[in-house]
Amino acid sequence: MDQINWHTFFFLLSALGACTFALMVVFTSNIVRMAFFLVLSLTSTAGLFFLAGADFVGAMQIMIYVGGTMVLLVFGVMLTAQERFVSLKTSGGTWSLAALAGGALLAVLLQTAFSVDDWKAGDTAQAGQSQTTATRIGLGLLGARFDEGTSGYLLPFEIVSIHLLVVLIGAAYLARAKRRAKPSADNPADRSD
Amino acid sequence: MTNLLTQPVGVSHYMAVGAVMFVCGIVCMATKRNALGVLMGIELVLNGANINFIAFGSAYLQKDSAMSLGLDGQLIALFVIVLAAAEAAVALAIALNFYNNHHSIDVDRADELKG
Amino acid sequence: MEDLAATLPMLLMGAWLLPLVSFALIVFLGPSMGKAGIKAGYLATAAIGTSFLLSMAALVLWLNGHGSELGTSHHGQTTYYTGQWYSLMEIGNLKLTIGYYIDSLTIGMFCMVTLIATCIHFYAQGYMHDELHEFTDPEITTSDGGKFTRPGRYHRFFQYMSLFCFSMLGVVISGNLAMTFVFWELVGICSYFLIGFYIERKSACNAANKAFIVNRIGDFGMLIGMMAIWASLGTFNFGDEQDATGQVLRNEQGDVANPGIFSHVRSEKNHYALKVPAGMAMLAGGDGDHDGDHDGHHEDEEGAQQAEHHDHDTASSGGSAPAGYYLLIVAGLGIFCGCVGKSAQFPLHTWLPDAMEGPTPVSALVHSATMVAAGVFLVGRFYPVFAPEVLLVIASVGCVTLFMAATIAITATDIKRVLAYSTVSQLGYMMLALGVGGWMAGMFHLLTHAFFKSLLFMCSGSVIHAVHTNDMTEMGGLRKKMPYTAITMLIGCLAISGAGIPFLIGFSGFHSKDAIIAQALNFAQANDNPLFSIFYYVAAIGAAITAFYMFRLWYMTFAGKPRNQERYDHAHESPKVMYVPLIVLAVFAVGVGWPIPGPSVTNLLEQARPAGTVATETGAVLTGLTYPNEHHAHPIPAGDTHATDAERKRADAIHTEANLVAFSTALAGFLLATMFYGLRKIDPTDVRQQFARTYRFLINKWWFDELYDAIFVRPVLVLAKMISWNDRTVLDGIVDGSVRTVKLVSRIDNLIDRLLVDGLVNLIARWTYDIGASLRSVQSGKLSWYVMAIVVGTVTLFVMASFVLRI
Amino acid sequence: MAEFFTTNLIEYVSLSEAWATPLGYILAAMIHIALLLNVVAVGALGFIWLERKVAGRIQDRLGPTRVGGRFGWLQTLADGLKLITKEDLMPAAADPFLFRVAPYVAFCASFAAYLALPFATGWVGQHLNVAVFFILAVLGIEVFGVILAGYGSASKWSLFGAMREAAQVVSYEVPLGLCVIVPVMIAGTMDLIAIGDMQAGMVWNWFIFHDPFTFITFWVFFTCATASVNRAPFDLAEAESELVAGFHTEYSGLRWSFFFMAEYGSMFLVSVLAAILFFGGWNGPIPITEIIGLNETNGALAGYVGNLLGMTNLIIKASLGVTVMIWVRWSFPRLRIDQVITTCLKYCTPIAAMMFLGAALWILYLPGGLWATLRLSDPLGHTREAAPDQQAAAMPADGERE
Repeated sequence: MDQINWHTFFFLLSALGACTFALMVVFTSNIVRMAFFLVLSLTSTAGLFFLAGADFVGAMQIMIYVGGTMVLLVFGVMLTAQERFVSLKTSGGTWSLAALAGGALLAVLLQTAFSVDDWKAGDTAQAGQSQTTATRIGLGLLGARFDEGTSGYLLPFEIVSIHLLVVLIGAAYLARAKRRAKPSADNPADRSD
Repeated sequence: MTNLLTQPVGVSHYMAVGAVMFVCGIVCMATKRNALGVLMGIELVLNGANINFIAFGSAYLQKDSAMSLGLDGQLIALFVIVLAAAEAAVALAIALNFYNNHHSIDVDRADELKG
Repeated sequence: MEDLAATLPMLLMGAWLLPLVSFALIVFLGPSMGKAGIKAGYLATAAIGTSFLLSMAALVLWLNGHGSELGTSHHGQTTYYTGQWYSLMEIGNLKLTIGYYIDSLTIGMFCMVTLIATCIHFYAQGYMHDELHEFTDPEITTSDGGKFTRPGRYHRFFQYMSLFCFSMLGVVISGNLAMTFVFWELVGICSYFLIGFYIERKSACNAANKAFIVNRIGDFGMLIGMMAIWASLGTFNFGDEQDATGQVLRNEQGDVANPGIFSHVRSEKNHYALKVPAGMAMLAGGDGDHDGDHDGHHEDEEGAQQAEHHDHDTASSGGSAPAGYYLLIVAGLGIFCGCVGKSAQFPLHTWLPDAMEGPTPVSALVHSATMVAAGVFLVGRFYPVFAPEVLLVIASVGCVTLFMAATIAITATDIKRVLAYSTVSQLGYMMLALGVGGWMAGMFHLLTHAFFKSLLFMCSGSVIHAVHTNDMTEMGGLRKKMPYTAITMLIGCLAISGAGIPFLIGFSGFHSKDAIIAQALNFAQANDNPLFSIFYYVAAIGAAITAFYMFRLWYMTFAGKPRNQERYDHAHESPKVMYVPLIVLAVFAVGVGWPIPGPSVTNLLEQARPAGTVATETGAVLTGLTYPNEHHAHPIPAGDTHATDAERKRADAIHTEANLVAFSTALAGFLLATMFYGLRKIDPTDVRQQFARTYRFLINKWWFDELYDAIFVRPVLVLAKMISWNDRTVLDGIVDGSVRTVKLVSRIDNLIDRLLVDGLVNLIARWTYDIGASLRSVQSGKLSWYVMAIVVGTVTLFVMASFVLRI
Repeated sequence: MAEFFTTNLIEYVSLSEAWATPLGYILAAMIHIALLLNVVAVGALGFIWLERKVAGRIQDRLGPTRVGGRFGWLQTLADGLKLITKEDLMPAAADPFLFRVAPYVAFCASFAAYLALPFATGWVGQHLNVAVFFILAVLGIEVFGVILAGYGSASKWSLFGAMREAAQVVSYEVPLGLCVIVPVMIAGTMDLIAIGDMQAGMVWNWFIFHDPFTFITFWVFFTCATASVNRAPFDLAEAESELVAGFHTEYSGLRWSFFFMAEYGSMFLVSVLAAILFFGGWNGPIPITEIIGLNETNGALAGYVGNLLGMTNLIIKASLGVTVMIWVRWSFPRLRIDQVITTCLKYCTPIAAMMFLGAALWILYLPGGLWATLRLSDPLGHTREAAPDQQAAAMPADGERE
């Protein structure tokens, strides 16, 4: 019996987690459970990132996606979680059509994934000797790529910064409590803004 | 059939996982009626794409490590994550606004502009 | 030493930038700083006070590092530190940097400016308290006859004061001419703001404009000077480039690697004697390569002969002077032009008396101690570059200013105007001193004058604060009501008049004025030309007039009986925050000039003396012009081995004569004033009637304003009217005609548009509408359909790309 | 350690290598887990007792006195036994899956963060290059447990608590992250071991004394950390005066105690983090172990003893932090939710941002920090050879510690 490749073992573990929980996201109709499974799926994905040597991006994934975005999403879920919206049923026709289209896409993607021989196996024995990526990523974002001698991503970085600011303002503007001109008489709950 | 556990993994395996997540996201977007469910589908799609970026950026997932994207893969993944967060914030704001105006979170009810 | 090179710029930069920080804070947060911005005053005061402490620290460090060299006259290189903090831009050769040039003059000026400014800030907190609430301006009546009331502008006042201190310190510390110019202009704009502080008053508005515009005239000359220097020397830096430890950078030959302006003109190789720089000679058409061999004014005979020889060669380009010498003169005169404007010298002096429209602390800070001093300071800083001919011009201008302003001051009755003309006159003294070769004397007088003049201004402010008028004819007898103010003002008067015991000790003005008169005498003796004795006589007479009008002012204000009982009854001593600064300044006005051994002001300044300026020099164009060694106007210390016995004897004689003359003229002025106004033995009105013509001439300030009005203002107005007429009839006619044409064309165009273009557009629109109507059913509003459409589209594209197109 | 077990398993138990390797790894992992679990569980035991004693003293009571003889030091154990024996209740309307899983999520998140937390040079569950970042990230997951608990309980009190928690934690992650960046920026690495080692030496090498900005940053960090682990005065999620018990209203017994352990675990975690980031980690105010030679160069045993002392040092510092949190809890009234958010967005975030900027400029213009700069003008004659370790720190050596 061959030696078990531990990298592969952990990869399979994380991949299994990521895929299973992604599927559970699809097949759960309860929106809160969907969010929970999505968290697990994203955390497993972070594990995949760690295994691929991208520790900074993995930590980032956990911090921003799981700690930030998902909390935000769940927050939204709770704000809108009235009984009738928690589990919205979808018609069977939509399901079958979606399955058909998704299956076709999956087939195409998997065919592509395994079409190149060079991609089928890597040299994961090096996986243990990862080096710090955080410093190099930081430098890359600030415009210096010492590993390749090319210029980095300063402009995108700045654009993203501005973008985030705009998003922040925009989101605050969109979600602000609106003062309605005339509170509708038939729905007293409307006045609570 | 070779034992999967004893073989080193490669970009292909990552791409397969990415493909599954991507398709899950697509199906999620197509089948969920809850606006936030659609949003979760989008997150899945973005993550599926991110897995590919990371895989191609990894130094040891391909036979020829010179073919890897290097740090670019991680940097782009980083941008995707950040933009996804921004997108989520805006989408959430839109969803809440929608909920405020329609008293519903069902995206199929948002059809005032249909032809 | 190397520590000094690092710490001094740090300290002084702190002292320099703190007022800027205060300014910025007040600009953004001023109105919200406490009630009506009262904390702005605290902030500005704290900032300038800290600056003062930092300056003192710098002084202590300097004395610690260089104190051992004090008091020894040196003939070599001046000790200084220079460098740059920040490079604004580099275009080709042109480097604009924020740099520093620190010698003992810089540090002395820093201490003086920050100390006086601190006192004035304290003082202003009391003086400006009216601005803390709604302020009703007594001098303005609105169009409906009512009083004009506006919100207080306390914080704005301190905001400008802070900016002003920053600018002034910038001028002092600046390490290159370009930076000097920037801060020079900043000083100008600050004075514009401050003079026009009561912006609603027409007179203040006019005065501010006048100050600004008159200064621009001078600055235009300064720009010419800068251009001449940059075009020929290619550098703006004063000093030579240094390394981090304050050592001058040298190339392999041991020469200075990157010389500054001073080294260009007075190079080390040439024993610091004045020499036309190679760049200037080349620019003037001379042969730059041979310059070092032939040009220059060597003291030795051989050099002189060679120079003469060279003169014949280039007779066509440079007359009797070496090539480029005129360029040197142009540069010097240009820079001096700026100083004329800023220091209110003849003929640009008219703005300073009008500038008294600003609040009194402003007058004290801006128009006595610092801003006008900037001009003199720059002359002093730039001294190595001035050719003897330029110095003669400086001396003449200073001499005229000195005399003219002093005579006007005799007749003025506005207390602040007397002081203003006195300032102009004293600035004239400084220019005169610099112009006759008394670098030390001029700088010394600059420092001492700053103290007693700001003191005098603040005292006058205190008086004005008490009686609410500027007019001395309504004052009198105030010394009983305002003892502190009266005594401190008396000290100021004694100081400015140069009271003291001959050969021994006296108020600060005694020592500085004595030095000026001695050097003027020295200069007169060194030149055979009797014309040059005028400087000496005017200086001596000026001293008498100064004493006269100062004591006239004091007697009219404080002595005798009240002339206006109502104002007298309301008068009161100023609050503590106002008179304590007076006392502080009075102490300095008394003692700042004392020739104590060791770290006295003179010894400190002597350390900053530009290299080579003690040597005897002669002019190249006016060959009869000789500049004697300034040290030879004072008793030469026994240790100085360079001096001959004859020189020693002559120096002692000059010293004795100057001392006696200074003392006796001042005494004469004082006695005369006492006769007129103190004891009332002579009635001034009699004298006035007797010399009615002269009196009218003086009271109208030598008709200068009227002269400028006739020469410059009126022609401009007439020209403007003509241009206005041209605009309205000719240009407007053309414009109206073209409008009519355009209207016609556009009507035709309109027809084309509606028929042809609109028809086409409508057609396309109809097509688009039809297509849209047929496509509307696709937009179902179902998100899932859209998603699936995207997926199906992607898969189709992929299948097409890989199986059909086989990319 | 895994290699040690593997070789021993092959040698003494005569297992084949195919089995020995995984077993070795599993054994090593279990030992690590057991050690860390002890820190969390025993720590929580101690801190709950401490909390009760301190609270008692602050309120002029004695606190627990009886159980376990003097001082009631076994009180927590007795409580724990009681909690284990309690009935595990669940509301009928609750979402059973989420209700059950929520406590584990909270506890696992808190516990998982310990994975990357070093206790001395090399004493760490898993040495990560981005340890600081990892800890913050994993700690952020803890909020999920709270939110799921709040939602799954189907109780409006719980839901309110969960909503507050969500808003609060997401907001406070921003200033917390900014504060952490300041020492990370000074150290030039996110590796906690490297950060700790960089502060070795005398007390002024601690990052809190590096410059005025880090000094202020620490206080902001501590405030935000208090808020992000839900301690009073920021414990809006369980505000018992308004929300009964907030998100854990419906919990009882062992599940409830998991929340409790998670809270105390997180408290201790952020305190350790603060100690490492600002207070020199396992380095004492005076480098005694270094002076008497208790380090690896003098043999493994010396290194072990030195590390043990360092760990004790670190735990004492962190316990002080926890004590301060307890002290604060019993001294201050709870804030309103709007005040909590105001504190974060209007005060902590801008201050942290300014400190970040200030520290960055400080590093840029005063290389070597305050002390190195002061030493420049030191009258005793230290020259201006500013901190060579600073340059060494810019590029940390990786992967050679373990």
